[in-house]
Order: sequence, then structure tokens, then C-alpha cells
Amino acid sequence: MNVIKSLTQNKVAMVGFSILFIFVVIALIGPYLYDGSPWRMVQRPFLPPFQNSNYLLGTDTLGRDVLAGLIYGARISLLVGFVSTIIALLIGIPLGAYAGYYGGWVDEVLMRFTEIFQTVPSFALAVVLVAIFEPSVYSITGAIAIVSWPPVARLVRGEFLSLRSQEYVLAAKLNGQTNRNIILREILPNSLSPIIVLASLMVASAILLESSLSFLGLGDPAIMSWGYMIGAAKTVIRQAWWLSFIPGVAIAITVLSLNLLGEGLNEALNPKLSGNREN
Amino acid sequence: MKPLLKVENLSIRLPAGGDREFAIRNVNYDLMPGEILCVVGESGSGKSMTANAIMGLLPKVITVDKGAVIFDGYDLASLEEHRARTLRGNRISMIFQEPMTALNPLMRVEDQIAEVFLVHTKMTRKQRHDRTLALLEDVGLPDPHKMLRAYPHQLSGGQRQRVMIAMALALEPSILIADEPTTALDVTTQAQILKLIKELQRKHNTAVMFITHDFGVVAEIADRVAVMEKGEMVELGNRDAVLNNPQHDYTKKLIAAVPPLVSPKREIKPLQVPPILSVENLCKTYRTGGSWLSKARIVKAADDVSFELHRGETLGLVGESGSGKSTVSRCVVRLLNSDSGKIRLSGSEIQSLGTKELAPFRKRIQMVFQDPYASLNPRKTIGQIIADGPIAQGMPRKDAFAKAAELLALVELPIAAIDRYPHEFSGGQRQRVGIARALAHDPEVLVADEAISALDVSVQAQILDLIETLKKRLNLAVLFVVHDLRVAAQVCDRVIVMQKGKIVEMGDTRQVFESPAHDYTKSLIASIPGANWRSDTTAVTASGVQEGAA
Amino acid sequence: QPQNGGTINVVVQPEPPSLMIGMYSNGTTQQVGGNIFEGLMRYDKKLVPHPLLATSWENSEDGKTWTFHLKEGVVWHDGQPFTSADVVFSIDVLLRETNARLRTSLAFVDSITAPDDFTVVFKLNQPFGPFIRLFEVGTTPMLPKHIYEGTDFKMNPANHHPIGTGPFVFKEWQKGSFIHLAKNENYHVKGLPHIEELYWHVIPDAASRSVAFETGKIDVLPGGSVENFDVPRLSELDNACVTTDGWEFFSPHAWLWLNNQEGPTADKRFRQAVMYAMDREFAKSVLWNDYGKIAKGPVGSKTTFFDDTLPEYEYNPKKAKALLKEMGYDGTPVRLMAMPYGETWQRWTEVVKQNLEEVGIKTKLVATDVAGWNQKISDRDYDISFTYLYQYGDPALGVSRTYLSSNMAKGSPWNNAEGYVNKQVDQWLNEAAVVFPDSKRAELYSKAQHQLVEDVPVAWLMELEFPTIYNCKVQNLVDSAIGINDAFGTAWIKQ
Amino acid sequence: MSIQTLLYIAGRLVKGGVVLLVIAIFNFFLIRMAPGDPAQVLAGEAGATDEIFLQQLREQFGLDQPLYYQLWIYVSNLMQFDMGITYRQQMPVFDLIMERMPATLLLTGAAFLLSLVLGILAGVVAAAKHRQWLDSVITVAALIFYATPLFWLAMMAALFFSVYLDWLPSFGMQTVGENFTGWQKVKDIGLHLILPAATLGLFFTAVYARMTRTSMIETSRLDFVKTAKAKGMKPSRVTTHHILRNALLPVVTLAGLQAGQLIGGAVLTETVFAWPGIGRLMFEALFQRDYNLLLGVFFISSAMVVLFNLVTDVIYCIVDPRIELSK
Ligand SMILES: Nc1ncnc2c1ncn2[C@@H]1O[C@H](COP(=O)(O)OP(=O)(O)OP(=O)(O)O)[C@@H](O)[C@H]1O
Ligand SMILES: Nc1ncnc2c1ncn2[C@@H]1O[C@H](COP(=O)(O)OP(=O)(O)OP(=O)(O)O)[C@@H](O)[C@H]1O
Ligand SMILES: [Mg+2]
Ligand SMILES: [Mg+2]
Repeated sequence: MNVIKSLTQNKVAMVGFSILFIFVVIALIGPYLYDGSPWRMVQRPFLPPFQNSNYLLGTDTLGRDVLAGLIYGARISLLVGFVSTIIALLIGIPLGAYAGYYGGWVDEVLMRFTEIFQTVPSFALAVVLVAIFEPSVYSITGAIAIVSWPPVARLVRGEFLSLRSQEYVLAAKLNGQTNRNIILREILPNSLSPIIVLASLMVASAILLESSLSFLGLGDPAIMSWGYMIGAAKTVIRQAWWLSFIPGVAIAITVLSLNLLGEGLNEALNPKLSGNREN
Repeated sequence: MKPLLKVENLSIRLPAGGDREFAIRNVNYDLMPGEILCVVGESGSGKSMTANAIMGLLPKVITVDKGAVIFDGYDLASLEEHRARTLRGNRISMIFQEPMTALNPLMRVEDQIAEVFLVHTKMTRKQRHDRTLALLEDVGLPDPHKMLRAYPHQLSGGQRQRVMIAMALALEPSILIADEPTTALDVTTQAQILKLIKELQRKHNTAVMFITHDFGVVAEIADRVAVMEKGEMVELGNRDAVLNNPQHDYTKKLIAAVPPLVSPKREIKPLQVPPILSVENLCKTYRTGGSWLSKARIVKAADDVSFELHRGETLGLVGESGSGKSTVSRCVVRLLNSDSGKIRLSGSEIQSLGTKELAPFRKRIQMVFQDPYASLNPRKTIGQIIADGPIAQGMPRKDAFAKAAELLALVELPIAAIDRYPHEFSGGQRQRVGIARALAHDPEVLVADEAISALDVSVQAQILDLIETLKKRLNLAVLFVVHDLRVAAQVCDRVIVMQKGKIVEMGDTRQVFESPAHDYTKSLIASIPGANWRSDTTAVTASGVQEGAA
Repeated sequence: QPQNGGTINVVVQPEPPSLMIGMYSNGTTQQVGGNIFEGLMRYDKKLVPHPLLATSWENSEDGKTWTFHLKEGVVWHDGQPFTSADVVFSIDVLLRETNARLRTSLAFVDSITAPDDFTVVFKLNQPFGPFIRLFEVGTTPMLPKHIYEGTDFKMNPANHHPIGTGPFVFKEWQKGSFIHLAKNENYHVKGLPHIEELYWHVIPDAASRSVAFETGKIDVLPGGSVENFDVPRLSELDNACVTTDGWEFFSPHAWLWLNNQEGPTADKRFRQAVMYAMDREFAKSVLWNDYGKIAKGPVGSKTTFFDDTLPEYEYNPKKAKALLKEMGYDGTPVRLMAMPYGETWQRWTEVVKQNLEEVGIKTKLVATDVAGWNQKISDRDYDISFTYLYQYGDPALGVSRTYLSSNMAKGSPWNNAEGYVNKQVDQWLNEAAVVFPDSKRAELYSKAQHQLVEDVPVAWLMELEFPTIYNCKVQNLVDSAIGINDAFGTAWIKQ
Repeated sequence: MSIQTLLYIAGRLVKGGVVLLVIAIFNFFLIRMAPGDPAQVLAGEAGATDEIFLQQLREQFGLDQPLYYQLWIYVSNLMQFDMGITYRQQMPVFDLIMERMPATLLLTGAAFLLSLVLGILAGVVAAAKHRQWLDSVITVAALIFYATPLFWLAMMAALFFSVYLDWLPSFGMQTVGENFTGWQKVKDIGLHLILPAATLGLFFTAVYARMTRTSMIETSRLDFVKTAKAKGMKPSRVTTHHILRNALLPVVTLAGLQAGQLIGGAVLTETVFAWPGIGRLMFEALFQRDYNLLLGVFFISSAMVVLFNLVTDVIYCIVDPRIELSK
């Protein structure tokens, strides 16, 4: 289709996509190719990178393989990023859709509800949620989802608000379509593009958020993640800067590629930005 | 006389992936001092591009390929930017189509106009102020002192266009380029603006290049006419010659598509009783912006509206923008809930039925929408769009798609269209799909709200023909909402004239047009541009003109 | 030849809740408050008491009456004289109400009286061996009666502006930034203190604390205030001095709590297997940079009652596996709860997890914060967890509490939180606290230690040492058994 | 200001107050779901305690009352603008927060201004040089800052500027013990401010730069820009007088939203740089289960958000005459 074509022509977006694709592949199959737990203490601690060909990226404070950590960490960072975004979408889209479609008091109630979540400083709320429900992948993913859905709801509401008076929606009403059908089949597909763009950026910020939580000591202790690696390495940053540097770069690259992809999607899906045409 | 401006062999290349290779190609014409040259042609024919080239305002990606635009000894097409800048707004100025968006929303009117003096002259602040005030008076704006302080959003469309004109004429330029300056305005406003431009043009002996697609406007103001088609200038001549004796086929086709301002004689059929649709004392009031702190804006969009509609008849609903035409038509099809009044569809009251009870009536009254782009869901195939209605009413999928295929044939679209998406069709074709969708329910009443306003004249004519044919064939009752009185005169059996939510006049079309009773109707008819042109010829239909496949 | 003058900048981590040492016994309250307040005695690094507010003391023949003679001419920071009334009030009224640790010991005290302004007499109901170890400033600080008597102690405004007799007076506390103390010009020990100003800085991030020391903004990093990983690097800096002294009184002892009541850990063989599975040498060298010592049993090796004939649990995964097989461990996962007190503990948890998994014990890490950890430990809602506890110079004060079955009630993380019950051990420990003289006590403690090592109620890990890192210009920094807690009264700066 | 505007602002404040109250109640229950209580934390740090001591503490804090009663007390106190006493420091929550507030406001304010000025500047330059190398450089730099974890950047910055170069102090808000006054004090605080404000600000600089750039490009395609050009104005004047003002509208909205969030969101920066602000106060209160303090910080920072949103709307209404303050 048009979008895919214009996306594939966008070099920057393709770079982002390729990097992301590689990371996803690593996350999916890496652990099978790379046997052994990332927690195993395999060498002397603080082995610098590129010194031992078996442990290419060196070892950490306890002599664990950094590369193994990176590979396993890709899995969790991406998982948390994607799952929390999906949850946020699952909360935000219906909420925004109902508010925008029905308007009136439904809108008022739902938007007040959203406003509450937007008023509480979101990073602080995430910290509190994770601390209260005790750090685990579930609580972290949940907390990230809870603080990131309001923008989705607002966006979807806005889209629905403007699309609901579009003539094709009116036509569907005249056809005697049910509201459910109109929401799901007429309006939603047409509001997807900004949602997709937002979602790609949300995955990026979810990954950042996860790492920030880990940095503050609120990561899941049982699971190797990039954020954990930085958090664990922060105390030894002076003697082994690479331990925080390497996963930091991994995060930055992932987030960057997601942003590039998101930007590409935005241009592809939103002709106002890319084209010079009036229509 | 020496021409003020000479356009010689001008060609402008479009970037790769554009509609065609050249936006305009080998265009030649002169502009004489003090004349009004009208440039006409359908959308995309390159009218704006010509104007932009003269102004030096072409988008960066678009380049002048060859040719020259000679003004005052300079070639505008190749002039350095800083030199061109001194001419722009000073010797040559321009007015744009959209008065709503052409002014900076964050700047007061005074500042926007005074900016011209600031850039090109050394006037003091006081002088600028005085000149601006004088200009506003010149263009006939009421209460100019207040206007100075106003922001664009506080003005009506016509007022904004006057501000634009004031701005353009501030330094008494030799050339004024007007790119469809009245298209977005109501007829009465349009008439005033046209009059104003003409007056000012006479007063200052300005040469005007007036871009329009409305032949009525051409007839009203042009000295000479240039016709453009797909980037080429196909005809150039005196107004009367071009209008009454067109040479080029394209010009002929265009002119033929313009409905004459004469209602054809119709056999006045006795109206069937009872009417299929009757509306009694319909009222609808909008309240916006109100909260417990601020006063709401209250608009009576439909105020005690009553009329009847019969099978086989086309009832026109005319009136200026905001008069309540759409409101009435939406209430009738129950897209809007009316505040009070009765709506009867073949005797049954439908104004207060709930979603469930309404379902059986839905299919009996259908609507064709204005915007052929916005009225089709871009994510659905044409087949789905047409079949959705019957499916929602309980028809099996297969049958519904079979029906969709039939309907496509009925509206003269290829059967292959069924699997394609809306964006693959032209505006006219889309409007056909919209009609097919409405007909999928076998309705008895068809409401068409400005169903042709967004289309080019030639395409308009085709759609009008189609509706007329279908009406006869299916014995439909059509409520036809339109603001173009020429169109109304052509297609309607009876017309209703609305003003500020009220019906001010209702009657047989011919009678209303020939001897309007209400003052408002009179002023409407008087405002129709080029009223004298083709007021006596009979209707020429443009049937047989096929649209190119998309 | 100590020199007078100068300012010392110290890190305080975490920021104390209060400096009122009589109501809060938090580590950092003691660190700062110990320079404002004083106890009756100071203890040297061998835990021998030295006079401070008390000039001399004697014990009766039967060991049940202690008489203290106080120093004359001591004044509170507000100028009021310090007398025996303050001592009686502090111990009998205020501390008895607010200090849980002292309250347990005061159960042995029948009465406290002040025959004159500078004499205090304690009458005990039976001889109590550790009595003479009770008088350092953290356990029994002297508090001003004239300010606290008859008030709601916790709400007394003086808590925000503490008044003691110590070498430094309180100046200012900018919450979240620093605490400022200044020299007490009227200090009762002539010529002391040498230092003019004392700043305690709140720097919440461990790495920033290191940087602060490196850049010379901080002169003293008290033990435990930087991560262990940083210790070798910091101690190698020019001008950096390190000492492990000053923890003799506390001798922190680290172990794994093992739930003796439920789950696989209720089985003695499982607990022994845990002991064998632990690679404690690795932890010591990698996590603690070889500071500290592998713990043999419940009693610290620096304490008088330590028995060095105890059998040793060496690192032996095979034995661990055999024991697990013998008991028929079915692979039920055990919950391993990290201790939320910094990176080292986090890492240690990971090492222990790895150790346990290597012998086939399935572990599930549980994360929690300080409050959650306290609650879970005190509710015995865990299988294995960490802790380290102070020994307070005598097993009766710091060791027995962990193993006495009478001390098993849920609700506190500092008692017998593992749920260990052995009547025999109970009897030995209880008796050892009150028999006279010390040789008898040693015998009883020895028996108890052997039985405990056999039963493994908890898995002892290490006797910890927290090195204090300081700028070498600071002289005579640590000269008592409580180290930094009362260090600055005698320290000085070499200009 | 007209009566209407004042009424509107009053109305907004009332509505905001309701939202804040709901938030307070929500947070009240949320925090109670955390395991443990403040007594246990205090006892935990003390290293030894018994049940009596815990009970004493709970009584002192009022935690032995039924939960609904505690809520009632809390809310009714809150309505009188009393946020209670901190368990740990035993001082009024409000006083403690206000003690920390200047630090936070200084840090976030500096970061905010920095990011706004720098971001808009960069965005305008990038838009002006659309599709030229400078645009690419700015865009890429913005993207990188946008994608880099803030705390990581902060750590690296502290490492580089304080340790290796020794140019700037790496922690705290002022050189304690120097008792600077006047200019010296300003300079001292300024030096301490540079690193944290810069790291906190960089992310937002990136955000504003990207947004300004997009908005500038979009706005420059609007009709009125063409009108302005047709007047024969210099491109620079078109940019400053016509495009920029319009393009900044969305930036203003975003900035307003973020200004509010910044207050509560500086936890990371404050932690790395030991900045004595309320972000850290919140973090500590959380782990110390200092319910009143935590609720207080949340309340104040949410109130800031409400306030900033209102201020943004007022500003927006001043810069955009089309918007009327109503509804
Ligand atoms: N920025 C642009 N980039 C690419 N193609 C363009 C651009 N602007 C216009 N075109 C193309 O140039 C051709 C001429 O456009 P122009 O705007 O001159 O038409 P027009 O006659 O003014 O039409 P309308 O009546 O709709 O205003 C069209 O094919 C149009 O698609
Ligand atoms: N949803 C709405 N909310 C508030 N006012 C409205 C709404 N829809 C229409 N109006 C107002 O009601 C009046 C009648 O509007 P309506 O759309 O019926 O006019 P119209 O005759 O169809 O105009 P046009 O020719 O511009 O389509 C106008 O003043 C309009 O501003
Ligand atoms: Mg045009
Ligand atoms: Mg309408």
C-alpha cells in the first residue's frame, strides 16, 4: 500500500526499522543461540571488553558475561516496552473512543477521570506504583501502562470527536449501523495512523521508563534487563565505565530507532507533513 | 497601448511524482493597463500556478522551466529574490481564495495592513495608521476604527476579503492578481466584492488578473478571458467572443456545462396527496460555548419550518451560508434531533423514534453528501461501502454485493470498481458511489445536501443529469439543498428560500425566479453574477461527456 | 602535638530522622548525635570502659550493686549543670520508655537512685554480666532532665535543637543538605575538641558520594557509606586513609534468615545444605574486597565468648547435594528475598541465588523495599533472606535475641525471626546472661554455639567490616569501639 | 482582567481543587497498599526494637485508628490546608516541602527556561535550514538527546565535568560551610546548578526543538504566510512576525503541560546530583512510608500541574486572540 511504499522510501525510517528488527530478532532467538544464564559467574569480575574472545563485551561486577546480559536484556526491555504500550492502548483507546464518540456527560466523566491521571506527575506515580506493588516485570509493565495511557485516550478522543461528524460516519448512521459497528469499523480504522505513530513513540518512552525505574533500584531482581545492568553498574562507573556505557548505548539505539520509525510512520501516514500538496 | 505585463512562453515544471510533467506549458499572454483579464479553467488546470509565477511565490520544489514574465523591463521569472521583493505588495499585489486562512490569526487587522507600508515606505507610525484607516473606509468596511483593532476571527468572510483587498491596494499597485477571491463567499457577498474590485480598479486604473472557475463571474467583470486546460492556455479573447462564441472544444464544453439562469418550462404535475414527506413547524436551536460562567451562543438554525415533498418531485432548498439548509435536511433524515415539530414519512411520525424503531424508516429516506472525499470511508472498498447498508438491514452478504454491482452499473461506473478504494477515483466518480450507496436501500426520498458544490462545473452537470435520470426512473422524491441559484433554477420543480432559519419564500421555481415576492429572494437573485448572460438561451446538457478514468 | 582548628566534612547516609539520640537509635542518628551527646563511659577498641561523664565506678561483691561517680563541673550546651538527677531521669524515665534495647537490659535493674548530686547507684535483681557494656552514648545517652521532664518526649521542641554535654553543639540542619555542628567552647574536657566546625552532608547517591570524596569536598566516608566496589579505588587515592577500626562494639554479623517453621528450610538437612552450598570466599573477595571474615557461628570472633573450636561448613556443593537428596528435596522453589540496603546486598543475593541453584535448589527472587522487608521478615513471610545484626559487645545483648524461643513473637525483624525453637539452647543462653563470673558464662556460651552450629537456625555468612575512608590529614579519627559515632571530639587536622 | 476572566479562573481553581481532592483520596488508599508502615521503617533503621516501641510509634502517628477514620482526619485537615506532620522529621509537612521547594523550582525553572530557549532556537534554525545540513545536525542531535536515558547522561556528565575536568561541582546545591553571601552565593549556586539543569534540560530541549521545527514547517505552509510573502516582506521578517508566533502555539501548550510535570519529575536528576528538592523528598518519603509527607508532595506537585495548566491556558489565551477563556 501507499504507506508501506512511502515508508520504504524513507531511508531514515528504514534504518530505524532495520535496527529495531535486528534487536527484535536478537530478543526472540538470541537466548536460544546463546546458551547459559546471564547470571552465571563465568570469568573474573570487571573484565574489559574485547579482551577475551569468549566474553566479547567483558564481564560485570560479579564476573557475569555482559554480552549475555545484553541479549537477555533486549528481550525484557522490548517486552516491557511493547506489552506496556499494548496495555496502555487497551485502556486508552476504548476510553478515548467512548468519550469522543458519545460526547456529553460520558465525555465529561471519562475526561475528568483521565485528567486525574494526567495531573499526578507521571514518573513519580510510576515510581510509587512499582514500589507499592513490589518490583516485578508485572508491576513495572503495569505501572508504565498506567502512566502512559492518558495521552492515548486524549488523542483517540480528539480523533473520534472530529471523525464522528465526518460524512461517511453519518452515512453509516443512515445505514442503520450500530454504534459499536460505527466505532469499530468506521472510525477506528481511520484514526489508527496517529495511534500507531504515538504507539511507536510510547514503546520508546516505556523502554526509557523501565530503565529509569531500574536505575532507581525498582527493577525486577530476577530478570536481566538493560536498565538493571546500568543500575547495577552505576556504583562502579568509575572503575568500569563500560558496564553502564554498553547497555546505555543499547537503550539509546533502541529508543532512537523506534523514534526514527515513528517519525517515518508519521510522515507516511500524515501527508500534511511530507507532501507539498494542498490535499 | 503597451502591455503592462508580458508572459512569454512560460513553462513550469512539476516535481517528479506530480500530476503531470508541466504545471503550465508554453503560456503566452499580455496584461494591459486598466483591464480585467479573467483566467478560467477547471481545478488543477494551472491557474494558480500562473499567478504564483508572476508573484515569484512558487514553492521551492517547483521551477520555471523556460519562458519569461516581463514587467517594467524586468523578467520576473528570473529576478533575484531581493529585487522581486520590492515589487511584491508594492507594484504587484495579490488576493487569495480563502479569506478564512489568508490572514494571520494572531495579528490585528491594522498591523497586517500597516505592514505593507512598513516594508515598502518610510512612513511614520501615525501616517501608517491614518493610511490604514483610510483604506478600510475605501473598501467599505463598517466602523473602520473598530476594525483596526479587530482580529481576523472577529470578521466575517466578506469583511476579511475586504481587508485583503485593502492590503493589496494599499500602495496602488499596477497589477492586482486575484486568485478566486470570491469562491468561498456567499452570492450576495460575492456581488459586493466584485463590485468593489471593479470600482477600485477603475479608480486607480489597475490591471487585474482575475482567476475564477465561475463563468458567471467572468461574464460579470471580465474585459478579456483566458481559458486554461491541463496547463495550456487554449483560448484567449474578448469576453463576449469567448462566452458567446467559444472556439476551442474545451471552452465549449465548459460553457455548455454552466446552467443558464432560466428555469425550464416544466409540466406542472398535480401533486400527489398525501405527500411522501411532510415537515411541520420544525425547530432546531444550537447552544454552544455556554457554561455556568459564560453566556451561550444561541443560533436558531431551523425556526418553524414547514414543507411537503412529493414523489417524483425535486424540491430545492436555497439560501446563503448559515441559513439552516443543512440543519433542516439533517433533521429530516434524523441525523439530528429536532427540538420540536413533526416529521412524517408517508404518514408515520418519525421525529422522536428511537434507534430501533427508526431502523425500518432509515432505508426509505437516504442522503447524498456534499464532500465526495469525506463521505466515503477511505479504508473500505467501494463494494463494502455500498453493501454495508443492506447488510446492516439484514440482507445476506452475497446478495448485498450483487446489488452493489447492479447499482454501480446504474450510476455508470465500471463493475471493476467494486474492489477498489475511494482514493482511486475522481471526485465525480466518488459522488456516483455516494449516490449508489444512498440508492442501495431503494429509498423513496433522497436528500442531497450540496451534493454537487464540491465538483467542477462539467462534472456537476453530469451528476445533475444522473440524479435527474434516477429520479424519473425510480420515481424518487428529492430534497435538493444547493446554494448555486443557477443550479436550482435548472433542476428544481419547486424551491424553498431560507434565511436565518426561516422559510421566507416557497413556490414553483419558475415563478420564484421570475417574480420573487420576498426582498431577500430578490436580493439573492440580483446578486447572481453574470445574470444577463445566457438568461434567454435554453439549457444545454453536457451529457455524453465522459470522464477520464482515474 | 594536636593542632586546633579546621573544618571536617563528613558524609551522612541516609539522612537521619532526628538527632535526638535518646529516641532514635538509627545508625546515622548515633553518628551525628554521638558528638552532641555523651554516655557515662567511652570504650576503647578492646571494649575496656574509660571515664567520661562518670569518673569512676564500682561493683559490689555480689555483683548486684553498681555505684557511679560523676564528673563535676559539666554543663549542658544551654549552660545548665549536669547532675545525677539527669542520669536517673535519662535512664529510669526517658530511655526506659523510648529505648527498646536498653529496656530489655533494664529488666535486671531494680532501682536507680542518686544519693547526692554526683553519685548514682544501680540495684540489680541478679548479677548481669553485660551491665558494664551498657553505657556508651548510643545505648545510654545522657539527656537533659530540665528540658524533658514532664513533657511529651517525642514532641519536645528540643528534639529539633538537641542539647547535650558533648564536644559539639548543634548549629543548623538544612534538611536534605547538611547538618552543621560547631565546637563546644565550654566542653568539660580541657583542650578538646580540636575541630572548629563539623559538617555532615546528605548525598543520596552512592556514586556522588565517591565523587565528593575524590574531589576533596568530603573528608570522611564513614563505613558503609560508599559501595564496596568503590572502596579499593578510593583507598588508593593520594591522601586517602582507610581503617576498619571503630566497629568493635557493634561487630556486625551477616547471615541468611532461614524460615525454620515452614517450607523446605524447616528441615535441618536443607539448612545445612544451604551452608555447604554457599561460596562465602567468593562473596568475601568479590563483594567485600576481602574486608571482613567468614563467620563460623553465631558469635563474632572478636567477642570474648567466641569458641574457636566450632566445626566449619566449608564450600562443598557435593555435600549439599547429598544432604538434599537425603532429605528428599522435591525441587519446591524457595523465595529468596534481597535486602534493600544497597548494591552489595543486591549482588550478594544474586550470588547466593546462583550458589543455591548450582546445588539444585530452585530459587525465586523477591524484591522489596525497607518497609516491605521489615514486614515480611517480622511476619516470617519468606524462605530465605539476608540480614546483618550488631553484637553490642556481649552475646547477651546482641546474640541471644536471635535464638531464644521466647523471643519468637512475630512483629519485629530483630528477634528470633527465623522461628528457631530449642529448649536446651534457651536454657544455656538465659543462664549465661546472669551467671557470675565470666568463665562460667564462657562455658555455657560454648555449649550453645556448638548446638546452634549443628542446627543451623540461620546461615551465617560473614563478620562484616566496614572500612572508614578518610582524608589522611584527619588525625586520630577513630579511637573508640564505636568509631565515627563519637570520633570528632578527639580528632584533629594536620594543617 | 474582566470579571468573566476572573470568574473563569475561579471556576477552574475550584474544579482543580476537586481533582486534587480525588487524587489525594486515591493516593491515600494507594499508599496504604504498600507493605509495612512508617513505624517498621523507623524501627528497621534503628537496628533493634520491640513490639512496644512499634506500638508507641503507631499511636503517635495515629496509625492505630481505623483506616476510614484516618482518611477522614486527613481529608478534613487537608481542606483546612493542613497536610499533617511528617513521621520522620516531626515537622509540618507543608513546612518541609516549602523548605525544599525553592531548590526544585530553581532546578526545574532553570532547566525549563534553558530547554525552552535553546529548543525553540534550535527548532527555528532547523526549520529555516529545512533539508540542509544544519537541519540534519540539529535533528540528529535532538533525536539522540531524546533517546538517551536522562540518568545515564547525568552520570556521564558528572564523571566528565566534575571528576576528569574538575570544572563543576558534582553534587549539592551550594558549597556548604562557606557561608557565601550576595554575588558569591549566586555564583556558587549557579555553578552547582549547571550540570543538573543542563542534563534535565537537554531532554526537553530536544523535545521543544523537534516540536518547534515541525510546527514551523507546518505553519510556513499556511495561507497567511503566502499573504505575508506577497506583501514583499523579507523572509526573516516573515519568520519572526508571522510563522514563529503561530508555530509557537503548540509549543506553549506542551511547555505548560511539562512545566507542571517537571516539578514532580526531577527525581532522577535530584538523585544523581544530590539536589535537595522535593523529587528526592518524595522518593525518600516513599521508602520511609512517611504517608503524610508522600501525600503532601503528591498533593503539592499535582497542585502545581493544575496551576501550570491554568497559567498555560491564560497565556495561550493572551497569545491567541481566537481563544476565549470559557468552558
Ligand atoms: N506544491 C505542489 N507540488 C506538486 N504539484 C503541485 C503543487 N501545487 C500545484 N501542483 C499541481 O500543479 C497543477 C496546477 O495547479 P494549480 O494550483 O495551478 O491549479 P488551479 O488551476 O489553480 O486549480 P484550483 O482551481 O483547484 O485552484 C495541478 O496539477 C496541481 O496538482
Ligand atoms: N453543531 C452546531 N453547533 C452549533 N451551531 C451550529 C451547528 N451546526 C450549525 N450551526 C449553526 O447553525 C446555523 C445554520 O447552519 P447550517 O449548517 O444548517 O447552515 P447551511 O444553510 O447549511 O449553511 P451552508 O450553506 O454554509 O452549509 C449556522 O449559523 C451555524 O453556525
Ligand atoms: Mg488555484
Ligand atoms: Mg450546509
